[in-house]
Amino acid sequence: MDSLYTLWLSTGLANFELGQVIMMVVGCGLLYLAIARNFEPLLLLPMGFGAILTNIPVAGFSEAGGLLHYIYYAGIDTGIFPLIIFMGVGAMTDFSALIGNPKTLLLGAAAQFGIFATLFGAIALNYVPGIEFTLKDASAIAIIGGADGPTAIFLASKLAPELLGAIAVAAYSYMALVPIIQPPIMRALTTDKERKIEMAQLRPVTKIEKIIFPLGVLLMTIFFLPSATPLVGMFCLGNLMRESGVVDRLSSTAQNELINITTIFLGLGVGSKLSSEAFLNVETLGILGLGAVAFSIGTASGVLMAKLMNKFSKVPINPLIGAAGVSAVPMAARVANKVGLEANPHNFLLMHAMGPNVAGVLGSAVAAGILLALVGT
Amino acid sequence: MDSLYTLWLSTGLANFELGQVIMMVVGCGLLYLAIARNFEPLLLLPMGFGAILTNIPVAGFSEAGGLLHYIYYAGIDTGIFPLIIFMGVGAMTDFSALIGNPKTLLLGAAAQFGIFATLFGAIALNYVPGIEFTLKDASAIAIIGGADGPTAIFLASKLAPELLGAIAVAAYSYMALVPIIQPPIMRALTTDKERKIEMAQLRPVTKIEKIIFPLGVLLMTIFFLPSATPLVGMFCLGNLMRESGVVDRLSSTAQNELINITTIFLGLGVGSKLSSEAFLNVETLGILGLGAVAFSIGTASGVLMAKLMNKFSKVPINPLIGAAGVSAVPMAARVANKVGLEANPHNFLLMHAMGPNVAGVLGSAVAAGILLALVGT
Amino acid sequence: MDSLYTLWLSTGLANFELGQVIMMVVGCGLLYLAIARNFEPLLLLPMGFGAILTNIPVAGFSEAGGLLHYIYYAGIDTGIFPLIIFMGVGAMTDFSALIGNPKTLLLGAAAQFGIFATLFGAIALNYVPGIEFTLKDASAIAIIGGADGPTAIFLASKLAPELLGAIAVAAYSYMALVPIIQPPIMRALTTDKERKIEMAQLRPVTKIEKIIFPLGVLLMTIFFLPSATPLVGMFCLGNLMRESGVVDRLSSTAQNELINITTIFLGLGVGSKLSSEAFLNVETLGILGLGAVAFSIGTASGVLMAKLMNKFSKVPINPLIGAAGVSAVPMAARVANKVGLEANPHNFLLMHAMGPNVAGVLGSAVAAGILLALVGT
Amino acid sequence: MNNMQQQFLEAGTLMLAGMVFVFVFLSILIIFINTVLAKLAIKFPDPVVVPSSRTNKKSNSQVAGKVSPAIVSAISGAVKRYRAQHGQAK
Amino acid sequence: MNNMQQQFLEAGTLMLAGMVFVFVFLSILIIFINTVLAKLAIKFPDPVVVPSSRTNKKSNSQVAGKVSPAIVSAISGAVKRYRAQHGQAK
Amino acid sequence: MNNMQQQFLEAGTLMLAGMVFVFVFLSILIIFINTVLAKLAIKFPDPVVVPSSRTNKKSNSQVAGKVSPAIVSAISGAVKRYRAQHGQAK
Ligand code: NA
Ligand code: NA
Ligand code: NA
Repeated sequence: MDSLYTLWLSTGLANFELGQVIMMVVGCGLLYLAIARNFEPLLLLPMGFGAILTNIPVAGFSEAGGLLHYIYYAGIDTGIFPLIIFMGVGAMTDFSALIGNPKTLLLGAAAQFGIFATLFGAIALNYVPGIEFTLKDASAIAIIGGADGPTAIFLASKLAPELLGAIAVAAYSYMALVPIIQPPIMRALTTDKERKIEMAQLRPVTKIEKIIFPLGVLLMTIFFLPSATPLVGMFCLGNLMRESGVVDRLSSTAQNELINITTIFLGLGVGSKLSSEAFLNVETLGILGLGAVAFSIGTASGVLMAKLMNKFSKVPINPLIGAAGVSAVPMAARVANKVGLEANPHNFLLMHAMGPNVAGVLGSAVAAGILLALVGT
Repeated sequence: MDSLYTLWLSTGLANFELGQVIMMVVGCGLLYLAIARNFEPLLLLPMGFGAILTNIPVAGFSEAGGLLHYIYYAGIDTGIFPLIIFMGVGAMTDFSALIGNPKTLLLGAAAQFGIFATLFGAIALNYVPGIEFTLKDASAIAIIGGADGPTAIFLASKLAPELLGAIAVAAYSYMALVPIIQPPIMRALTTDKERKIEMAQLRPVTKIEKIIFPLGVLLMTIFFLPSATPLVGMFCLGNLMRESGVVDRLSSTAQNELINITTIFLGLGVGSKLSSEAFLNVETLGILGLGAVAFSIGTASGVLMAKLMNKFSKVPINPLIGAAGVSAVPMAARVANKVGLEANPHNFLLMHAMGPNVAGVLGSAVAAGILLALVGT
Repeated sequence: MDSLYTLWLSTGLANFELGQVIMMVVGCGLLYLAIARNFEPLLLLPMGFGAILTNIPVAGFSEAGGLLHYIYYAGIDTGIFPLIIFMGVGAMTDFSALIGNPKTLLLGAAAQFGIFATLFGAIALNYVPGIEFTLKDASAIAIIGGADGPTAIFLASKLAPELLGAIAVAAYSYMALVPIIQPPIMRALTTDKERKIEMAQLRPVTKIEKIIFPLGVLLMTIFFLPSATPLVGMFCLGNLMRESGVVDRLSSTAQNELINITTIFLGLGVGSKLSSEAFLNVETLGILGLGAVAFSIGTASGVLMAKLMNKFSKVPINPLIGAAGVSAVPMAARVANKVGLEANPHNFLLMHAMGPNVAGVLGSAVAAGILLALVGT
Repeated sequence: MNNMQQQFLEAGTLMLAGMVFVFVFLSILIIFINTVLAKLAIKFPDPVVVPSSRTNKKSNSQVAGKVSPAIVSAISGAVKRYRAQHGQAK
Repeated sequence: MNNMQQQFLEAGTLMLAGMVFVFVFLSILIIFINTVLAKLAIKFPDPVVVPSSRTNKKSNSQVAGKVSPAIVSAISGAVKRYRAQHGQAK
Repeated sequence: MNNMQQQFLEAGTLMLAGMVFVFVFLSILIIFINTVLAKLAIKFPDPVVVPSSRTNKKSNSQVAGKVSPAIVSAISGAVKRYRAQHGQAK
């Protein structure tokens, strides 16, 4: 009998708190988005699962000695996991479209306005009773506007670890929603004639350019923004492994097994921050709300920048590719292509949109570095 | 001369102790079983090698700063390696046969009697002078009856780390011996007519069932047995990655590179516990003896349960598949198939035996959770 | 304005020191050697990149909390990374040529004279003002003569961590230069007639020999030189996984994904030791100078040993294969083959040179063990 | 009551509690499968894939006669990977 | 000046400094591409690969008719790896 | 005896001890190969594989004419893996 009573005391049923139940439902919601709706499943599936595990009473997954505790402190608190992911993403990225049409970097720059506008918005949310974001918190939230998962996780783990869960959920959810959020904004800000603009074929890019490019980016980051070098450096390492052509086995491992292993644990670790104390509050609602705004502003900024450039440039730019500047590689580029095809069935913008798309990744990493340098101390 | 003397003092020959020599022979024995007899080579080869390395005098593999010391404390003491293996096994497991014929879960339940009978036996061994098993020790030993390597290593690392080496050796050796231990018991407990029973074809299982199943198992474990959630949770995560179909690259990595890397280090780390102090004593003999009994009882329980179910069920069950309830996936299912074919050359039981076989994995994990909950505090 | 000033203070430009700039140029030089000249790119590319990252001002890659700091202390200071690499190299190594012609072990032994002569040379460098090598330093430097990267990194991390960067740079650079350093020495020490010697076909080697060989090597190392067992042990584990044929999936992972992942981080970690304080001094020049001498002496010793053996052996040995005794697998064997073909276009020495080549790996590991045993305490 | 007796009592209680728990747990799982999963299976059946004999034939003939571009690219990918894996690594 | 006002001021400064910096940074990158990389591209053009129609044809016929040894070995490698990956692992 | 002299003495001893040890060690290994391994090779020869020209021919014709199911599955596996590897990952 004693034994049965001990067993009962050790059951989940006897120990559940309401917050834990709600957070498990949230975790199941993330699994649903990942599996049924195909929302960024590579991260949301392990993240949703981690959210369930971390909220199991008695089991202690995120307490000292628990699996998620080890994962979080070894891989996320140190920043190692997002950096490894970034190296893998670098090894997957082809900068040809960007080097072939460097002006698209300006589109990637403009789209970062989504980040800084969100920062403003986060501070404004302090008017709401119960929300009290410091400048660090606001900066970590703002990076959602960068539409880049690893960058958001890296910055949040440095500036506002207690908001990491909500920020990661918002970042990945809105990245998955890009095909829904962007098109209306793109259509609203462009005329049918603009959307029909056909772009000149990209010039061919030589091997030497692709090898020197990541080194040049790294060098500039070292000169002007050392605080961004962890992100940019690992990204450039991955890209250099890819383009150098002499370490194909390392490049392949970085793009496949290493990034896969890290993604599983990154997802679980981020999920472990989805505890009820950290997530079930009005601040999370604020973050989720700001995320939608951030993406919209970033999209609009990119499109408007492209329209502005068209006033000065001899070579016409289809303003739709400006929307790809928010990063969210390669989804945003595909969206630009799709909206372009609606207007002009012979107009394939995909390759042209890849330029601002990868420029957006660099732009977000630079923005993250600025925030780290200015508010991270 | 001085230098030569220093060199001599640093040789193994000048520092060997008898126990170390014997343990190296044990390590070589494990290598022999792995290589020449194909006994669970994936674990026994690195484990045997680890046993040799840990017993090298002077080298200090398992002392602070030594390679095996790092491996053991980072991966096994924390429980991380067995959990990663369990995730990979989950990603390899197809529950179709179980979902298609859920009654076979009862066979997997019955076979766990091997565990609890062994627990009783381990306590009884305290009558032997020189053996003094606590209830924790006995529980860790009993899990051998679960015929599941990672579960045994996980539980032993929590309840009785000093017995880990002997328990792992026993568990994997007997798992490899399943084709020798089981058939006589299966034949003794069944009539020729029973062995000839043909089973109805399994109903087709839909994708949604296979996706919801691991979540349902996890949910039940959370409700009733949170202490089993590390094992069951990682297993279900692997299975969900497999069945969801949206993260194939993660599932593939979990089933291949990640489980391979972890297996190498798990084997080495477990081998590092095969020191003479921990292994060369009468307790080890007791553990090895109990292991054989545990497997036999588990096998018998499964077969008898199937016979009992036949008395009540309209759809006939071939009692041979009850033996597969001990887990030891997929060996035990193959044994059931083979013994079945001897009696009836047209009777292919393999798919039917996979049901109790994977049920046995769940059953052992549940049993491990119960032991952790009741004696692990 | 305040904000802009903070931003300026955080730039690299405002914080650069001359030493850092020079070390970044050194890092770029390593990248150039790796990418443009194909000098051991698998290690020199990440190493050069690591050298750049570690010298970025403000970023703190190698300070507590920095990425390279974690990598170095987790993987190199502990010795884990070189040992994993050595396991992978073992899984890639085929000892057939050595077992088929065991006399070639003497060539691998002779070539280790390069190590011990360098040790003498390193002590002699103490006459140079500003250089003060202890016996530990000298031993760590000497191992460059072994022409084996992981062995050099392992020994340097134990005996002289502050010299690790320079030693690794020297070791890998000269290994890449083997096709340039060796041929003149080989030609100078042999007559045209000697270079034309054709060697008898190797006897076939059975599977059992290849399985027992690594175990025999390990056993001898245990008996006579336990301090070498980390290196030799992991090498033999890899080789046993390869030859046993029962754990192909582990062997494949050790040869591919695991060694690739480790190589990336090993390179970065070694590169992190290329700080200006540790590298920009006269000692580094001494190390680089000694490295060239070490390789030359090792090459000459191997060739001369082969000539000596020819005086006593009935079966003729082409002295060119003696040069392959320095290890640098498989480059040195290819060089022997190439120089041999120049003298006799029908003389394919590649397989024969693989014997001393892999013997050189064992010889260097043994020499490393001796140095550890005698000066490592 | 001496020590051994008490240990046996504890072991016996564990055995009883454990076996009951295992059976109850897995029995609930049976119910779960028979109710929840069965209903889900009916509600969300797998999409029926018509095994068009046409495409089957085509894919057979592809293999027998000429090879489709996808397979060619897979083969060339395999060749590439093979080479990458067998490059030098030390 | 109250606290909120100061926070807005800080956020505004951050926005201004940040956007200026991002634009300046990426603009310098444009200049870098248009000068350094463009020059490099001219100085070190990619080696021109003559797409010999002969070898192309050959490789086509290889696939269609008989398969080259490299492809055979790649296939057998794939088979091997496939088996290795599907062996038992627990 | 001054310090440098002593260091040279130590280095010389190390050189001597080291080279002797390396030679002794690898010489014992030669003996090991010539005795233990040689005996093992005689006692446990590799199983002789009869290179049946029949199966060889068959496998050749398989590749040239039609492809065996194993190869088809390997190819389809390669295609699958190829796709999996090139899916989105960020
Ligand atoms: Na972005
Ligand atoms: Na079991
Ligand atoms: Na060597």
